[in-house]
Amino acid sequence: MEGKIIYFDHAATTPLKKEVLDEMMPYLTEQYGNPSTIYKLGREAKKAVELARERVAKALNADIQEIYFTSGGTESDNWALKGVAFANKDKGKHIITTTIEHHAVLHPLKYLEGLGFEVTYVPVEPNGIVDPQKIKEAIRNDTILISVMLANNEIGTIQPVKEIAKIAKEKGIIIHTDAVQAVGQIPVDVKDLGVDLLSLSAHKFYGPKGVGALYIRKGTKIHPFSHGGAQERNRRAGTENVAGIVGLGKAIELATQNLSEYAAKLQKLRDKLIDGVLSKIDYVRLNGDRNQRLPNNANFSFEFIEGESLLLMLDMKGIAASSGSACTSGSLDPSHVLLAIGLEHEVAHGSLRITLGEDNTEEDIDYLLEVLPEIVSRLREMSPLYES
Amino acid sequence: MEGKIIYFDHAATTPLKKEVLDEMMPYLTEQYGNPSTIYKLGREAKKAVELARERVAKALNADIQEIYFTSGGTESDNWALKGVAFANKDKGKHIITTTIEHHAVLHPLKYLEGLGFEVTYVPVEPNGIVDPQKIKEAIRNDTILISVMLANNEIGTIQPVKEIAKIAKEKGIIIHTDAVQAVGQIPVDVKDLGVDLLSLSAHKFYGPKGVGALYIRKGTKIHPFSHGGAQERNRRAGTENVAGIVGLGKAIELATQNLSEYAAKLQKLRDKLIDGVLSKIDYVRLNGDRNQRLPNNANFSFEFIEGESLLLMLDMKGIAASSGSACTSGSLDPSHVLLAIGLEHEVAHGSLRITLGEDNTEEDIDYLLEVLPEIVSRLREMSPLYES
Amino acid sequence: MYSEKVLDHFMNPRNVGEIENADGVAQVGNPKCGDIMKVYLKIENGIIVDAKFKTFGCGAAVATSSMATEMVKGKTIEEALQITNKAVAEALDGLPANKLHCSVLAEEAIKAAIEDYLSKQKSKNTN
Amino acid sequence: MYSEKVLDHFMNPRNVGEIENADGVAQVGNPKCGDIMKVYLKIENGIIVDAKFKTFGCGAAVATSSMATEMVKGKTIEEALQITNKAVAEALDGLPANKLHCSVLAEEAIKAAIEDYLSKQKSKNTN
Ligand SMILES: Cc1ncc(COP(=O)(O)O)c(C=O)c1O
Ligand SMILES: Cc1ncc(COP(=O)(O)O)c(C=O)c1O
Ligand code: FES
Ligand code: FES
Repeated sequence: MEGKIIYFDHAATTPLKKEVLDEMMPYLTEQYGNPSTIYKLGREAKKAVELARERVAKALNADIQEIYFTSGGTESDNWALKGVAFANKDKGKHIITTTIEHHAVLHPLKYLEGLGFEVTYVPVEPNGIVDPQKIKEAIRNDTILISVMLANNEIGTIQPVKEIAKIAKEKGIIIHTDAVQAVGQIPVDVKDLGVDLLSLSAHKFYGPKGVGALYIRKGTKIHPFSHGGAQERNRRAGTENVAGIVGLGKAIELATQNLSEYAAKLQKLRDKLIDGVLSKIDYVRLNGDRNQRLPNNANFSFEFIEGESLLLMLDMKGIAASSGSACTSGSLDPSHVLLAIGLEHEVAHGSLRITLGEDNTEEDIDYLLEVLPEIVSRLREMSPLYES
Repeated sequence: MEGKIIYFDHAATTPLKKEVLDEMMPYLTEQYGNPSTIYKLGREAKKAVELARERVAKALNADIQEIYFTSGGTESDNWALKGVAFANKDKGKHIITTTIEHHAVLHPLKYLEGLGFEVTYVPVEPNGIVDPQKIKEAIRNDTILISVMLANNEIGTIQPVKEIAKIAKEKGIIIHTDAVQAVGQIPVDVKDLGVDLLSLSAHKFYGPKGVGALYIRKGTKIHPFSHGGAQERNRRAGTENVAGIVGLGKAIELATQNLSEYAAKLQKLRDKLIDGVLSKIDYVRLNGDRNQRLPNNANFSFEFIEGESLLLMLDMKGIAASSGSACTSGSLDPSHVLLAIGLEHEVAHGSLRITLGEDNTEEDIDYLLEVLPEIVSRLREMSPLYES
Repeated sequence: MYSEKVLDHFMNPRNVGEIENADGVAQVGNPKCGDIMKVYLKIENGIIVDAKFKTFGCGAAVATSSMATEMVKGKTIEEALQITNKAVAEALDGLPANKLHCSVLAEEAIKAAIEDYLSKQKSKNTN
Repeated sequence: MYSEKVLDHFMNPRNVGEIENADGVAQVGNPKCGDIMKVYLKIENGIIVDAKFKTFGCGAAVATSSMATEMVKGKTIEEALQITNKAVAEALDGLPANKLHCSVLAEEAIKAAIEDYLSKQKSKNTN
């Protein structure tokens, strides 16, 4: 296994697919036109952007005019939340979300709280899934927005967004979902879900980093987030990241074409992994619902040990994995998601997230199942919390 | 000249340099790690981002910790303006700018006006340069921010930002400059300029589209624009566009290394072009100061004709140029910059912007000087405004 | 963004010029948008036998001027008045959404030139 | 982010374990941060003759525990009390900025274990 890396962190980011890069290359070389210009070079760039928009619309079952390109999932979330809050502040100042959202949702909401908005954070059940009834109970007369993620980035649980959207619609409340982890893993159909806004990010489904999209249902009241030039029909200014957008378009096309096959393959590997870990290691728990979770996600807590040490030891063995969310590692607080499903601080610190991708094989799982028990017991022997 | 394109629109965007793409390629292929992760693949990505930050800091004479990566010039401008306005609203609500700023500055300011801020738009002189004295006169007790671009994107005039920054500092007012058009064309030194905030965008100096940076002087009071993960030291959330950032870093290094040579070459071509056009065509004016302008910019107004027609005819001859700002073509209003320097509506509509780049040659200028007079007279013959 | 046909009529516009002693002349336009269209008609026995134009405006403005003058030639006044901007745009294989108003301008210019002719006729008759 | 030396002390930590009947023992830690360090000292004639640790924490916590226990061995109590977290971090060729607190923990653990020894001595003497 010398030199080879087994990459088990596909929820953090994915490698760019060769076919995706191939489609991007012309726009990184001779097709360098600015899509806002009217000569041929510019028109070609514009065409490429519009083809990508078509592909995203098709993948999500949306209309072409409902797709707006952004710089990633974070911008999409910020735009959705701040844009709706500011545009509807005369109607009310209350927003509902859950305790397990990504920081790209929670932190904009904290910021809005500082500006006078009020936010209810609905807790989730111990299996990491929110009860729609509890969302319903949180609704007030001045609720203007509900934001619930489609799939959680740490524990992979799939949220009942369709039911929540129905409740929102009955009350005339705008509903946003962060589908950054869902797209490319499970079917995502904006009409079926019934959401008004949906965020996605290309690098989570084998597309490039730094480009994403926001679906905005026609008629949704929302302010622009970045103001400036007339790009994106005056709703998202800035010279388009043409190569990135082309990559996003191709990546989402590929991801949705082979979705069921891909998901079935990963689910099989995931189940082998979960069964293996639970049977080979003691004092371990699986975080998040056993079934209603992404096909590529497994998240464990190993008692008495700390996550970063675990990751470093895995890294030495050529295994790339994550503890808590990739976007918050480097932070020293335990994952807010694991605390939200009821874990003690110490246990939350000992978590391991394995997220599979199309490059993973049975052998990779075997290798992990071989080295993980050793590493866990080594760390436990070092731990003052563990009495062997 | 069949098939060959002569690209004269470098202010709209520039081709990606081969050396820049070469540095980006690893991050579009095997080095796909998320910089927030702690295993080797992630650490390599992080290192690449930090090297780019070092290069940007060096190019601007800034400290490394003062450079923040964004999705482009528009985001940098939005962040600077909205971030400072919100963070300092207790101190005052008044902002000063000029009438010739890019839409990426004017439109965020319009938005802030809607939220209760007050903006003074200081007019420029007929040569397209603002008088610092007029900025000074616009200052009120509650002025919190002055934003003046370093170089104009349409007429290329270079603004006296250093003098204005001195005035701002005397009054304790935060000063931002949009240097999107200046970086890579003229020396840009944040310490010498004395600004607190400075925006730039990679695709204007042979880097990739969809990535930029904001310089924030240490101690400047500003809110984040995108909230979420802990990237960019908690000030700009979102998974980093690693390849784009690497490209930005390499591009700014190259652009500043050869700056004086590059500028001298372009200035010579530009002067040949200006002299040629003014001597060969009548009813024409050069917009913007003859000397205090970017080395690569020429902007003309041809009376009695309309810009889009002119561009289309040039396009048919294989020449890519622009009329007004690239970011507003597709819009039907005449350029606000040309109106601001006193042009009549009809004359403003007949403008042509030629912006040169390192790929242009003397022969390109000769060719333009050969076809342009024909095209202008053809369009004039078609025009009801022209009496031959 | 422009169709082949628009580009053809832009690069090789038909009927550019003026008609001396035209029977109907009109200039329409929108100074803010930067487009002005002037149409000249020669009318004999209620039939438009010649049409010319001069246009200051974008590619679409030139192309619709060219197409509209082509379309009215040989038509009766009544037929010419039926020509809508949509018909002109369709004859050009369509126009971009933000350029439809240019074809409206062409329709207006034709109508205004016919009205000019009719009002001149009327004043002739009443004199 | 971690130096070679940190990684070495993390992968091959020195002095892991417990000392039975240790002369000084202390556990310090910050449950919110998820790090706990327990240090055992064997002290003879005012000299630290052995030191062991158990640590629940990040890579830096393990490495600083390892380095700190190495550094105190053979030192007098007075000398050991002089060892700062900075010295431990420097001996490891530095730590990332957000990991400096882990070395503080190591300093605290050593000091607390020595204090435990001293207070035990005192109660022995007063008995
Ligand atoms: C659920 C979720 N939302 C939002 C984001 C932010 O996306 P990005 O990092 O592309 O801005 C992420 C990824 O980190 C995520 O997992
Ligand atoms: C002066 C100026 N500011 C801001 C921008 C916006 O930059 P970007 O399009 O990269 O967002 C541009 C370019 O269009 C510009 O010329
Ligand atoms: S004539 Fe104004 S845009 Fe066509
Ligand atoms: S032990 Fe808490 S981060 Fe090092």
